[in-house]
Amino acid sequence: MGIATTARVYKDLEPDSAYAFKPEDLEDDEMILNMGPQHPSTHGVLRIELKTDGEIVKDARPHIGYLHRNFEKHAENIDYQGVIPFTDRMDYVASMANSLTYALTVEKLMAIEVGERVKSIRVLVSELQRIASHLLAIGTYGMDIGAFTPFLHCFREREKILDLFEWLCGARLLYNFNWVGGVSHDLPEGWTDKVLQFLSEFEPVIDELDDLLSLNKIFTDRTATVGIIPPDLAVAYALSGPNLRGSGIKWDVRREDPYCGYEKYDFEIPVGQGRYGPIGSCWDRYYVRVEEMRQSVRILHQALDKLPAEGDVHEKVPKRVKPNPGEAYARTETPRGELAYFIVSDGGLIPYRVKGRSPCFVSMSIFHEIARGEMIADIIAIIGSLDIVLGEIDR
Amino acid sequence: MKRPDLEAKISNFLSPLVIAGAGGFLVVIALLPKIAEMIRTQLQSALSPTWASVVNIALGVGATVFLLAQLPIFLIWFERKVAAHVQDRLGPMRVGWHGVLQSFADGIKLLFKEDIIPEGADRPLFRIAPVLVIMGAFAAFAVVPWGHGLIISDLNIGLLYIVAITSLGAIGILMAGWASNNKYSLYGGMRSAAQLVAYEIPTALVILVVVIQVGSLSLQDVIASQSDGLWGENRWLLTRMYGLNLIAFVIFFICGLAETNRNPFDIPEAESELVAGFHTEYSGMRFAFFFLAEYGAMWLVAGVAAILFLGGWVGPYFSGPLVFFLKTLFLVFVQMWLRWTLPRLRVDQLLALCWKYLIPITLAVLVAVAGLSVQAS
Amino acid sequence: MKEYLEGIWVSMTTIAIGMGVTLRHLFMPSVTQQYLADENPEARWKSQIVPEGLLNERSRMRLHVKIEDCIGCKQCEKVCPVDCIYITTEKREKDEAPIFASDGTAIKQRVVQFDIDMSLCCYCQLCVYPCPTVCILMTPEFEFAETSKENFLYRFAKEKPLQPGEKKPHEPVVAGA
Amino acid sequence: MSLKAGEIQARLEAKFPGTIVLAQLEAIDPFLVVDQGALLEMGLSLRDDPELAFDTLHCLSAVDYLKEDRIEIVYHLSSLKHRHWIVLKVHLPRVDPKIPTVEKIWPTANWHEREAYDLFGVVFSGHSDPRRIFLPDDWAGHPMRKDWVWPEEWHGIAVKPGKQFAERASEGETLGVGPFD
Repeated sequence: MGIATTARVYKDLEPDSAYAFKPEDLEDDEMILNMGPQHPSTHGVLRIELKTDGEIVKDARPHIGYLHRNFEKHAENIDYQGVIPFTDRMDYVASMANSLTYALTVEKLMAIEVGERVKSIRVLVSELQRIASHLLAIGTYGMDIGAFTPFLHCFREREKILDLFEWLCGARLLYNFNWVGGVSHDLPEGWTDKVLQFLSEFEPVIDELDDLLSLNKIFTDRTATVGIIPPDLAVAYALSGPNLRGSGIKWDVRREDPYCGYEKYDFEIPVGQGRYGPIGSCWDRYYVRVEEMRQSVRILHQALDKLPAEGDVHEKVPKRVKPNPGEAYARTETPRGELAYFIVSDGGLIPYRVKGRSPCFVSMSIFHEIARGEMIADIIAIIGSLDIVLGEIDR
Repeated sequence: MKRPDLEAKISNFLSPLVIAGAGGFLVVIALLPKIAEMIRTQLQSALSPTWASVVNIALGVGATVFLLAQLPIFLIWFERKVAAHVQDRLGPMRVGWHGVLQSFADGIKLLFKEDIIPEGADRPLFRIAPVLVIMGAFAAFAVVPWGHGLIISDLNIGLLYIVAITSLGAIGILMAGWASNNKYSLYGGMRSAAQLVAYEIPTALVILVVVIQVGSLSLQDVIASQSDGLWGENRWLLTRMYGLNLIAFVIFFICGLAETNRNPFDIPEAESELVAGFHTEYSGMRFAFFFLAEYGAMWLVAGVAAILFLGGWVGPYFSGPLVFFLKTLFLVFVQMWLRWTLPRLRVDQLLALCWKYLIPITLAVLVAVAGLSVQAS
Repeated sequence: MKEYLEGIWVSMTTIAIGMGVTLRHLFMPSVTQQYLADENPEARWKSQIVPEGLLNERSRMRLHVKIEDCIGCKQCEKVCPVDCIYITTEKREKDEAPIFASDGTAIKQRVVQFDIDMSLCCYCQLCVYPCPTVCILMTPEFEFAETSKENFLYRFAKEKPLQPGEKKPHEPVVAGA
Repeated sequence: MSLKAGEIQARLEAKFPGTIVLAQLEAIDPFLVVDQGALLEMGLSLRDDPELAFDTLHCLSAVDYLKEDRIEIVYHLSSLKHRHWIVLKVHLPRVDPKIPTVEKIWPTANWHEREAYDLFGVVFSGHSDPRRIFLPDDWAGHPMRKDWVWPEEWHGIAVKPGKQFAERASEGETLGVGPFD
C-alpha cells in the first residue's frame, strides 16, 4: 500500500529506535497512524503512535517530550523564590495549585507554619482554580466528543474566575501568587463579595451543563463504555485525583493528608458510580470532575465564612529562603491529581534538587493499557478523560 | 489613509449593499412566479417554441446556480451567527454590519490561497473529487420545485433522481480521501462510504412511505397532493396517518443529517479525531468547493424534507417560492441548532443507529402506511 | 424490547432537553467583549464580574523603570528568575554633584546600562518587591507588540559611561523635580 | 492501621536482616537506605505484606550528589489501604549506575525509571522499554547530572543559548529602544 511506504520521508532526522512500531513488523491490514504532535485533540504536543486495523486500535504508544524544557535543571540554578514562576508554568491551567504545592514543600523544609488568613486565602484560590481547571477539562472534553457549545459555556464561567484572579494578583494565568510563607497580595476589598456572586451565578451552570452534555444519550454512549480503568490497575499505576476516584476509590489528599487546614472543611469525595456502564469509564472520570466542582463550591462557601478578617499575608515570608540541609516531600490535591515536589536542600540559597511528581505524567503512563482494543474515536475520548496538560507531563 | 479607516469605509459602503441585496433577493423570490410568467410570455412571443423552452431552461439553470452560489454565503454567515449566539458569543462582527461581509471576505481569502496538492497524491482524482462533490449536491436542484411551474425539469422520477444523484457526493468524498495520500483523509473517506451505504436505505424507505401515499415520484405531484395547507383533506403529509408520517419525517431528517455529514453525524470530517477528515489536505478554492457543497446539501435536504412532509411551496395562507424558502430556512436552522447542541456519534454507533433503529422502524412505518393506504382506497 | 424502546426514549428526551438549553442561550445576551470596540482605553478592562476600574488595579504587564530613581543596587537583576534585566553601574566620582532619588536616597552609582529584555520577561513581578526606591514597576499597558524582536530590548539608562578625562557638571540634580 | 517509619523499619529488618544500611527516622520524611541487592524482594514484601500494603509507588526520583560521588534513587511509597508512608533510598555509584527495575512490582515505575535514565543515566536492568523519554534518542549525555556540559548543537540545531540582545547591546551593537520617559 502506497501510504505505508511513504510515511517516513524524513528518515535521517528521526532515529530508528524512536519508533515503537516499525512498518515491516505490521501484519496485513494494519497501519501506523501518527496522532500528533500537531493534532486538534491531543491537548498539546502529545504524539501517539497507533497501530490500527481499520478503526480498531491494536496498540498505542505515547511519545512525550515535545514540550520538555527541564524545569528541574532550571530550578537548580535559581533561588527558591524564583522557582515559583517556573512551577506556575508546569500545569499552566492550574498554576495556583502548582505553586501552592511548591510553597508547601519549601515551608515543610523550613518548618514554617503560615497564618490562618493565608491558609484560608490559599484554600480560596486553589478551589477557585480547581473549578477553573475542571471547567477547562470538561469543556474541552465536550469538544473532543464533538459538542462545541459546552466548551464556550465553560469558558464563559472560567473567564470570571480568571478575572477574579487578575483583580487579586494582576495575572490571568501564571500568577506567582503563592509564596514561600505567604501569598503575594492580600485580598482586595470587595473580592469576597464578588466570589460569592460568582458562586451564585455558577451553581445553575453546572446543572445546565448536565442537561446539555453530561446526561446526553450520545455523550454517555460515547464515553461510558470506553477507557475502563479497573480499581486495581489504577492503584498499580499510582493514578490520583479524578482519574483514581473515577475508578471508585475514595481517596483525596485533602481528606487523607490535609494541608492548608482542609480538615476543617466539610465536603464529600465524589467517586465513579458506573451509572451508564462499568466503573472507571471515561464518563465516570468526567462526572467526578463535575461533582467536584459542586464540592468546590461548598468548600468555597465555607472558606469565605471562615476567612479571618485580619492578618498579614506577608508575616511569615522569610527575608531569605535558606533552608537547612535536608529533604522534603509534600503533596497536594491539584485539579489533575496528586502533585508532589521532592526538594533536596544543601543549605544553600538555591535548591540542590527539585523533582516534580506530576499527576499527568503518571496518568499518561497508563494510556497504552486502556487504549488497546478501542476505536480511534475512543482514543480521543480517553485522552480527554485523563485530563492531561502537556506542560506538566513534559516539564 | 490609515488601513483601519479604509476598511471601515469599505465595509460601511458594502454592508448596506449586501443587506439591500438580501432584501431584494427575498422580494425577487416572492415575485418569482410573476417574473417567470413574464419571461415565459416574452420568450414565447419572440422565439420559436423549441428555442423558447431551451432559453427558458437555460435561464432556470442560471437562476438556480446563481441562487446556489449565493445561498452558502448567506448560510455560512447565518450558521456562524447561530453558533455564536447559542454559545453566548457575538460571532463575526468586524466585516460589515454584524459581519455580513464575513463570508465574502473568507471567499476572497480562499480564492487567493495557494492551491496545494500534497506530494504522492493521486493528482487527477485529487482534482476531480471536489467537483464531483459539488456536482452531486447541486445537480439535485434540477428537480426541486420552487412554485407552480417553477422547476427546471419536472421529472416523473424526481425523487429517484435525487436519491441517485446525491450519492455522487459520497464517491467524491471517498475519492478525496483516497487521493490525498493522508491517513486521516483515508479514514474520512472510508467512514463516509460506510455511512452513505447505510443511510441510503432508510432514506429510500422513508421516501417510499411518501410515494405510497402520493402515488407518484414527481415532486410536483407530491406537492399537489398536499395542496390544502394545514387543514383539510389534502393537508400536509406530516399531520396525516395518525403520526406515522411524523416518525417518517424525523427519520428522513436524521438520514438527511447523516447524508450531509452534519453533526452529530459528521464522522467523515470529525475535526477532533481526523483533523479535518477527507478534506484535510485541501486548500483554497478546492476546499471552498467542499464547503459550498456542504451548505448546498444542507439546503437540499431541508428543501426535500419541506417538500415531502411540509407541502413545499404550499403554505397555509399564501403559496409561492417565499413559503418554500422560509420552510427550508427553518429546517436548515434546525440542522444548525442540532449541530451546536449535540456531540458526535462514533462510527459503530452511527451504523448501529441505522441498522438497528432506523431501518426496522422505517420498515414498520412503511408496512403500516401501506396497510392504511390500502384500507383507505 | 424494553431496553430498545427505553434507549429511543432517553435519546429523544435528552436531545430535546439539550436543544432547549441551546435555544434558551440563543436569546440570551452574549458576553463577548469586543477588542477595542470602544476607543476609550478604560473600556478594555471590562469584566463580567469585577467592578469597573478595579480589574487593572494590580495588572502585571509591561515593565517600566523610572530611571531617575534608580540607585543601581542591582537587586532586581539578582532576583529575576529568567535573567532579563541587565544593569551596569559605575561609581560616581566623589567630586560630582550629589543627586537623590525622589524618596531622598542618595544615588551613589551611575547607571550606565539598564536593559530589560521584554521578550524574556516572565511577568512574575519578583523584581518589583526588592526595589528600595520603587523605581521598577509593572504597568497595566498590554499593547506593546513589535514587528522586530530586537525592539523588545528596552534600554532605560540615560547616562553614558564616563569617558577618560571627562568631567560631569557640578549642578545638583534632583530627580522628579 | 498505619504504621510509623520505625515500625516499618523493624519489620523489614526482621525480614531482611542487614539490608538496611541507614535509617533516618528523625528526618522530615523518614527514610531508609537499603542495599540494592535486596530491593526487589523488599519491594515485593512491602507491596504484598498485608500489614504494610504499600500499593502505590508515589514517586521515583534520582538525585545526583557530585561531592559524595553517588547517585541516589529515592522511592516514595505510600499505602492507600493503611495511609502510611515510607521513603526508600538506594545509593549508586556515579559511574555506570545500575539498579534492578521495580516495574514488575509497581507498573507506574516504568515511566519514572525512563525519566531517571533519560536525565541521570541510571540504567534499570530488566526494564521493558529502556528508551529515553523526554529527550531525543541521540542526545548527548544526561542533563540532570551536576557535571553535565551543554552540547554545542544537535543535528545542526544550536542548543546553547546564544548571546542575548542585552549582551549584544552592551558590546556596542545598536539594538533596542529607549530611553523612556
